[in-house]
Amino acid sequence: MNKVLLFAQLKENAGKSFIEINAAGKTVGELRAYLEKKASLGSLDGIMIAVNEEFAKDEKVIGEHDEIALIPPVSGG
Amino acid sequence: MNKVLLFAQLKENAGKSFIEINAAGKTVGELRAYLEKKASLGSLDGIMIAVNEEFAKDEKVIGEHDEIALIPPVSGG
Amino acid sequence: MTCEITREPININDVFQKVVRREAGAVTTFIGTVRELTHGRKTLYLEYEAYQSMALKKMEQIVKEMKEKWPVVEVAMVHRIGRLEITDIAIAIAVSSPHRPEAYEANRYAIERVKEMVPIWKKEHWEDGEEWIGNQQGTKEYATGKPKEGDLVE
Amino acid sequence: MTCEITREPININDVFQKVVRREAGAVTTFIGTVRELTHGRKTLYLEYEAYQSMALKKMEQIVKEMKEKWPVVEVAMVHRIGRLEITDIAIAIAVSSPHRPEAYEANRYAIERVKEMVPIWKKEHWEDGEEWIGNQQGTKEYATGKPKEGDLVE
Repeated sequence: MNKVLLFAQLKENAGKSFIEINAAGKTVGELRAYLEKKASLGSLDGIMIAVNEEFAKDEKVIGEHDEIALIPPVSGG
Repeated sequence: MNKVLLFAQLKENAGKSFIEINAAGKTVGELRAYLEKKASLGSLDGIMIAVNEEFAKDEKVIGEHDEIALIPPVSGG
Repeated sequence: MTCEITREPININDVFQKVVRREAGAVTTFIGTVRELTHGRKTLYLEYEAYQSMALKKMEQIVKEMKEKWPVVEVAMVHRIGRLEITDIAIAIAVSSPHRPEAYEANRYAIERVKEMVPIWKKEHWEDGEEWIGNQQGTKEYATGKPKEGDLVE
Repeated sequence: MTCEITREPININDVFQKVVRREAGAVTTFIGTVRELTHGRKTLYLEYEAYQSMALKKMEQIVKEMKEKWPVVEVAMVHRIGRLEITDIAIAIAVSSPHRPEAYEANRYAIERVKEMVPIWKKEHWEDGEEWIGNQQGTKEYATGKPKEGDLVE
């Protein structure tokens, strides 16, 4: 299983700070499409996906215990 | 009489923080030439002259109670 | 520690002290404070949230980038999260350098990179509502609050 | 008071506090500290001397120039004189602004102008001697420690 961490508006929309899904073997792009269809988080347009605390490209393949995070455009500073 | 304030190396050379001369009616340029000849401060090359706390051009005419200062290249900050 | 995320008020003297050293003649700091008005709208207070482990990692990466570009600099950086009131300090970045040009340039670089790719978010609270800035509905911050191509791993 | 010359240690938090305000989202500070090595020579300590009344007047003039160029900024500036040890703060300049570009630009402008035309001098003390920097024998600082044509009155 993989933890998918949620922050900011996504966390509020979902009412929780993470969801768990089995994403191992999926690419980041496939995960994105899957989440948009199944996770009722709304559109993930403009949301970056981080794998193990690094921003990931769509082609990256997710491993078994990788920590996923959905990263809305940041607004720190 | 006019006070001519001295700072930094000029003050050390002269052994005092000001000299008094009658500079009224002289231009700043004339005062500079006069000081170089008579005041044994050494060359005033590169030394600015301030009149009443403003940097002055050589053409400026000095008034009776104007406060003069010899300003070496500054090195604050 | 060079980079820090805290829930406590930021003391700029502490951040400054971290970069002071005998070789340095110039220290610049950037201090981001909570502004009352943004695009004419009155903010009551802000909330900052971080993906803390990744945010720290990205802040450390920015420091590393700075030292590659300006090997003479030392850097300290702290971001506050939680509820912040108007004029509270959200971020402080201190950069020391033997001479001042590098201290200014590296400091500016740091804050631009923070705003680009450190996973921290703010929620503005107004009299008539609240919103996560840079959120998925798209805001002014939207275009810049995104990492660059080179920041992505395949 | 916006500009100050002091014989006491400079507290950067005090300087920062002078420019904090509800409209400001960005504060930059420049802090000049006493560096141990200059051109490979080891400084033991420095002495700063000022033509105090004129120096204050010139510092206020710089603030006025800054507000003409960047009407949104607030500025505080303090220069210490007397004997300073390595790492002591000689000058602190704080600039606040609604947004950060002006805070960086105006701050940089301020320190360049201070070094150009505020009548303050430093004497370096080394193990093997001492010298007024920017003095009439000519030094590296010589070319910049001079006011511009426009700063002169006829």
